[in-house]
Amino acid sequence: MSDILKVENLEVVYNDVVLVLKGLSLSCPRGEITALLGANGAGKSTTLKAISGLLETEDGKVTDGSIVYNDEPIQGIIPEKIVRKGVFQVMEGRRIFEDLTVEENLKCGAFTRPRSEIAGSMEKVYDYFPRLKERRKQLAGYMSGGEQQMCAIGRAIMARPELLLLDEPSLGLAPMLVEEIFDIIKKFNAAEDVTVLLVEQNARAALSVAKQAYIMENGRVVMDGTATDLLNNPDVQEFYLGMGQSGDKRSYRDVKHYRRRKRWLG
Amino acid sequence: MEYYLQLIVNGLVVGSIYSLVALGFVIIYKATKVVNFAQGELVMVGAYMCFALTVQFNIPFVWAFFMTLGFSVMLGLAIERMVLRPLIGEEHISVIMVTVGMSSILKSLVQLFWGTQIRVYPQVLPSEPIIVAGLPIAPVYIAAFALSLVLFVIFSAFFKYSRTGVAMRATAFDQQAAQSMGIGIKNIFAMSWCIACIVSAVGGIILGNINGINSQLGHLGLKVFPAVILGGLDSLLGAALGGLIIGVLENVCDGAARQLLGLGGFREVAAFIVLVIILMIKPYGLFGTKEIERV
Amino acid sequence: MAYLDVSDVTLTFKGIAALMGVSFTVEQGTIASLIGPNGAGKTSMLNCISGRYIPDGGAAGPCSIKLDGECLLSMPAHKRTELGLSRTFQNIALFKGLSVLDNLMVGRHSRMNYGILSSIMYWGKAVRHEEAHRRRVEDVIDFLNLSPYRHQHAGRLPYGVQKRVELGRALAAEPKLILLDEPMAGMNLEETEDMARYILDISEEWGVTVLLVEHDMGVVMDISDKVVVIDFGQKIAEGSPDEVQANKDVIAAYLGTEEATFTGR
Amino acid sequence: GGEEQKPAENKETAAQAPVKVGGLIDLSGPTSSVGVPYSEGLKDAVQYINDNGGINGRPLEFDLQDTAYNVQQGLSLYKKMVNTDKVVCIQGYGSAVTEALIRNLAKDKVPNFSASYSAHLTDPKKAPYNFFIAADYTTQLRASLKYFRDTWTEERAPKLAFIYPDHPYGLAPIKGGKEYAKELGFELVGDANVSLKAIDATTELLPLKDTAPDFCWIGGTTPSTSVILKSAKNIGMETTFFTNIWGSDENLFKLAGDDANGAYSNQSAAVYGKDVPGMKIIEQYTNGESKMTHYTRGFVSILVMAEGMKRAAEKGEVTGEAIKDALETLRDYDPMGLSPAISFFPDDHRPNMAVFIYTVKDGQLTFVEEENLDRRVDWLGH
Amino acid sequence: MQGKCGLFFTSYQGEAQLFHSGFQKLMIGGFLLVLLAAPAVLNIHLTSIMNMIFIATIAAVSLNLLTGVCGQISLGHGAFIGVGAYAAGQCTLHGVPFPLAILTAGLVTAMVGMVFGVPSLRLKGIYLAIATLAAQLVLEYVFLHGGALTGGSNGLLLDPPVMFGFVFDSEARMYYLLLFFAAASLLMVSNIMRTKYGRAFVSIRDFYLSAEIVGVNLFKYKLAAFGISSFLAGVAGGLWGHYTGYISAEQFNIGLSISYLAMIIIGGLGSVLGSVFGAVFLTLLPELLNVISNGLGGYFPDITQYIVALKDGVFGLVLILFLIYEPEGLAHRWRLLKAYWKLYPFAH
Ligand SMILES: Nc1ncnc2c1ncn2[C@@H]1O[C@H](COP(=O)(O)OP(=O)(O)OP(=O)(O)O)[C@@H](O)[C@H]1O
Ligand SMILES: Nc1ncnc2c1ncn2[C@@H]1O[C@H](COP(=O)(O)OP(=O)(O)OP(=O)(O)O)[C@@H](O)[C@H]1O
Ligand SMILES: [Mg+2]
Ligand SMILES: [Mg+2]
Repeated sequence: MSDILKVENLEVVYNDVVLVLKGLSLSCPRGEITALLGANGAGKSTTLKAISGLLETEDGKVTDGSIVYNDEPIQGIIPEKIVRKGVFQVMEGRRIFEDLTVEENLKCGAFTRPRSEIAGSMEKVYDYFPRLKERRKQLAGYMSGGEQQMCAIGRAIMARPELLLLDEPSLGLAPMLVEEIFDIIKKFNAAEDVTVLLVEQNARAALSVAKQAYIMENGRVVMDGTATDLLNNPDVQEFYLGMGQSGDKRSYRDVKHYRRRKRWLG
Repeated sequence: MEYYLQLIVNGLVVGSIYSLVALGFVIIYKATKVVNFAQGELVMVGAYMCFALTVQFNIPFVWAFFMTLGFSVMLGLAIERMVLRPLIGEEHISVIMVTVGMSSILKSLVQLFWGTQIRVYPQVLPSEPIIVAGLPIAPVYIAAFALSLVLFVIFSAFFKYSRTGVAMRATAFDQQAAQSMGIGIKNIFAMSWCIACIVSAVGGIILGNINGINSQLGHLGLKVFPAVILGGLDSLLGAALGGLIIGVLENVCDGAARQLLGLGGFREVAAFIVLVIILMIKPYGLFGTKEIERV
Repeated sequence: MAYLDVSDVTLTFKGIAALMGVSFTVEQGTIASLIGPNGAGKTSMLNCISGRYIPDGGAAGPCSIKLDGECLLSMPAHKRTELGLSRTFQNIALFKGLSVLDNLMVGRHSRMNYGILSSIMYWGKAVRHEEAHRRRVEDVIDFLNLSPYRHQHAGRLPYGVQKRVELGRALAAEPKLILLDEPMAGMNLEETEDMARYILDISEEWGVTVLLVEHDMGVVMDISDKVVVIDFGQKIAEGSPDEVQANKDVIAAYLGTEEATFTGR
Repeated sequence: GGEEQKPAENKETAAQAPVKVGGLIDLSGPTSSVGVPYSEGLKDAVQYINDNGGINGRPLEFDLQDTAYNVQQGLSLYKKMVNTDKVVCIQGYGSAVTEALIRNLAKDKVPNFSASYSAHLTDPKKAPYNFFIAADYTTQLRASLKYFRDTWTEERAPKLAFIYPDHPYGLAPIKGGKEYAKELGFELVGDANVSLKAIDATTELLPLKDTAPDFCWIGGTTPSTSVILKSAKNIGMETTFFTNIWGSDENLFKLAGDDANGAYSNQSAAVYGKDVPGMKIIEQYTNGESKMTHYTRGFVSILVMAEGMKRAAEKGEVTGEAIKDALETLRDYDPMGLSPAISFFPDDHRPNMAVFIYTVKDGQLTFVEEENLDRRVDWLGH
Repeated sequence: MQGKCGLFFTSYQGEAQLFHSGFQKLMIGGFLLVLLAAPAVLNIHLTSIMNMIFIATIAAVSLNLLTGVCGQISLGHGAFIGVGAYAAGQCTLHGVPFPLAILTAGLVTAMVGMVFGVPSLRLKGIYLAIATLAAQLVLEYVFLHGGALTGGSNGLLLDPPVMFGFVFDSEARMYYLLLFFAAASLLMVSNIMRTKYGRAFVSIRDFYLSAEIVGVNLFKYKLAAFGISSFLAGVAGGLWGHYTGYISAEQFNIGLSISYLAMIIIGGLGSVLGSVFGAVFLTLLPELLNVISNGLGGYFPDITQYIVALKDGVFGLVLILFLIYEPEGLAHRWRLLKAYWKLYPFAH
């Protein structure tokens, strides 16, 4: 089974000074969901931006390594070209166009698609998110966080990507919605056989949908394997799933004043 | 009372010019969130270009007209590429000042090529006035009026229904997000500046037919602010109506001030005073969209 | 009598109702959580309490929001701070142009009272106050382990730290009641644990009353003494974490499954 | 005039130290469209003086600078010229800068020939070192009023209206003009303000039209005049318009076309091609390329200054003070017919009380007559 | 407040001081001495340029407080300067002693500024900018139609300032007067910026919503910003009027407001030092251009008119280049330089 995306020892520098990715490698098997976990500032978003080409607008540069998509290198290509190749990123923090209506937001999602498709795709989005249909004519800016997240993912659906890059889709969502969204991601992945690279803080939710996962710490992959392996890995359990030694969830009340920080041996 | 009626009609007449220029202004703002202090100068450059082609190279007007449009496209591209692209995503005041800088550059270029003396246009429109409400009106103004109406309709539709138009608005709001949608923001910006330059050039040509042109034509840019702000920066309807309203306001306030208070030269300030009052009641103008502030 | 007393608050945005007759109380020194689906109106509620929004009816009629018996609605937002109310925001709202230190100093704004003249001269009262308040701020900095960032511009800090600075700014105002809007959002487990620890300390050591809005059920259920659940602008449950977790409506509207408490992390 | 000197003399005298003159002209900004031709007149005249023996052998050195309609710029340039470059005389231009300089001039004892012809500059008590070579605005207005009164045939009193921009320059002559108009028995029927930037004046003219004035003064610039004429035509306002020297020039026909016909225009200098000795020289220096009257006035301004300098040189040192005193001895000095004869008195800097009255006929300024008023003391400075 | 490397504070007060290291104090002291000695060596023209710089500095720093620090864009600052000029002028014309006249000018302008600042409570960004533009035009109108109060179209002629019998009637004497006022206003603004007012202003600029929640009274502080800024503008105007000796409406037009904005942009928004840099730079620029154009004019006499045409353009060009390549202004460049020297020779 082939990998649709292959990232090999990627190095990314911001403003020519901050080295953020230090030789990161990962690959996404076609048609699967791959999760990318890691602490704040580890470089998850940066990785996605490097793939989708959005780094340039942030004065970031790929200084080394390669990004191969469908067997062709795509680093250094401008974002809109990459989108046309079928790679679509849902950015961290929704980034919806607040003074456009929901419908117009979705239209933008389909910018690279033929006009004929739009109506159809939009119906599909409304099937996934009935909530959006009610609010289609409302300014997106006035919707609550959850509704906005739906809109953001809706835009991705409109774009009919081959490879979907999701950056923290569960950010600020209610538990039920988290599940709902992840279900939809799963459905979407299955129905359209879209490959998904999923960045998450919510390790449990991510691992529950992902086939395999990578864990990164400041700019490097420090661990990878199938979701099930990771779920059973004691380190992961302690530092990403918050379980005590006994294996059950540890209470936040009991977290001690002094703080421990596990250093991974990468 | 007939006096005031005439004031109003005449106000509409002059206002139609403001509307025309204002539209160009709003198009830029809607598509790039740039507050363009160089609008007047764009108009001026367009006017001079057409002047040069028709008078100095005596090319037939129709050709000259289209060549001017072509030139405007190039100008738009140049401005976007050289001046505004580097400032993508800077704060309000920086962008304002960059257009201010642009305006003085354009001004000086015009002075460089055409000097400061007054230049006169070939009359392309008939000069026989048409009577409206007992007030004779030069065809130029009718043309301006019609033109701004057409532009208004076209661009309202464009921004609302066409995918490019929507994309423009999206880009104006969040460039990076727009990029992630596969929208080529550079093209978008270039395109919107071209459009704006074309609209301005047309405005300039019409202006040139009113009282010739000189290196001070750019002042009109200042007069247009009340119009766009009154209407609401991002509203085409606002620009169109705002222009007319300001035109009327100027006239009526000026007339009233002279009749009732015996004040002269009130025209210049009248519009602005009324504007501020209206803004205090509607901070985003009559039709401007309120910026969304959620915490 | 309850410390924070919210009774029958209604808020509508041109027709759309964000809150419909919501009432609840928070006892002094406790941690209360306000939870509910996205768009339920949690942030709107905080906005009403902190004075960003004015509930329908405003100060007229029976006072719908009381703090320690005083009616909040009759006073503007900045006055409420003097009364001992402060908050953090769902999306970070720091003063990017100011250093962490100055952000916290602004936090103390409502506690400083010296005039423009002495400020212009930087002389007399101004100097004394500045120094005194600086000491208080340093306490907060130590408490939140912000010392390494003291002089850095807030805008350039990592996400997690910014959240902490915002908490610090709220604390600097010496609040009696602090409103926290999703302080854990977007944080990894470790930072979440730290944040939880801070909140507990604030409540236990500083004796500050806390009203917490959070989607991380793990945290909410562990640290709060009381949970209020709203959905579509209406209160659907109120009680101890265990009661709420068991409440059918809450599960249907918000938690989804019992497991949900666990999806927090 | 020393214009008959033979080239032979220049050679030996060229070596001598030049007489420095500073030029503070608006070469850019709102007033530059006339400032530029005016400055050309200055430059050519300087050239002419130097070609003809300069100031008794010493060449004029003319340092032309752009004041850009900006008082600060003007002041700063002035200080440099006077203190660093040690100019002995200034050729000024706009009203703002001229007004701002009055005191410095008196302090530094440097004469200034301005092109701002405000009456109060002619009172040595107020502005001892200010000179100019055209009748002041008020006098110009009075002169044409006199002319119209004299040529008025009907029984009833002629009706008069004033149109002017709400601007120092526009307001300057109005008060004095109105007084004299009453004195002459005009009936004043109304005022209107038309901005210099106006693109249409219908609104302002409508009320005037109802008062049906026989004569209408337009104080403004050529573009605003043209706007007024067009709007007047547009609303069918029948009256005789007349303007001052800035209010109409050769551009008027270009701008207003036929609508300009019948309007009167005050000029203080000969229009290009007029058959006077000075014009021959100008034609030679501009090799036949037609110039506006502003050019001619610039030319005259230099001639008069040079005359003063020559007289000063004959007495001795050419200092600003000496030039002033010398100028105040001028009596009916004729700048080769380019403008009415000029005299200055220690207590009266009015160059003359005369204007050339021109009328616009099918695309030309045609000379009507030279109107002369008597030098009334009560008019000095008003 | 950048992180100080190699600099330690034993007291919070020490840290709050304007100039930290003894070296810094030394530099400042030396610089002041140079300034005091300057008129002895400078010729009158250069001295007059310095004087213009001092006035521009006061104006720029005051605008910077309002626009750079508090984030309220003002296109009416030129007119506020004018108000000060006329107010001070009227005072001295009516025999009020000069220092008092300047003070009055400041207060009057502060009043006017606050009145025109009221819209800022509802208007933001460009909408406010246009409201201040309205202020500019309205005030210009008043200047022109103020009758006796403003001398209408003729403007006002003023005598050189007199203080305690001492007449400031030469460039050099003016120099010291203006130097004093400039230094004083810089100190004043620096003080504001390190106390609660300054912080409140910045908080309004950066995030007025949370500023309000933190306890900043937007109404009070926005008006305060307008008031203080206008006060200084009034002082600058008063000095200007008495320095040039002539006040007229055109002097205080929109162009002036624009050039002050340009100063603070080029110098650095929100930076006291930046205001100085901006004032110096933009006052020298035209002088520089004059020098150049004269130089060239010497070689090709006919190009003067082209150079004149280009001057405006050069201003625009400089402005744009700064915005593109030095968006944080000269002050920022200066900071980098200082940081470099601090670490020298270990800088990399
Ligand atoms: N535009 C930028 N310029 C400079 N540094 C940046 C920029 N964007 C990110 N960084 C830095 O790069 C590092 C990684 O950032 P990134 O956003 O990829 O982390 P992340 O894993 O996505 O964290 P989070 O979970 O908070 O989203 C962080 O230390 C951040 O400070
Ligand atoms: N300023 C506003 N104008 C119009 N509608 C608003 C405004 N603020 C909030 N709303 C609406 O009120 C409802 C509640 O919004 P609110 O932000 O309080 O939800 P929330 O409970 O905080 O959701 P989340 O958990 O996603 O933050 C939403 O439907 C939102 O669209
Ligand atoms: Mg991220
Ligand atoms: Mg919320």
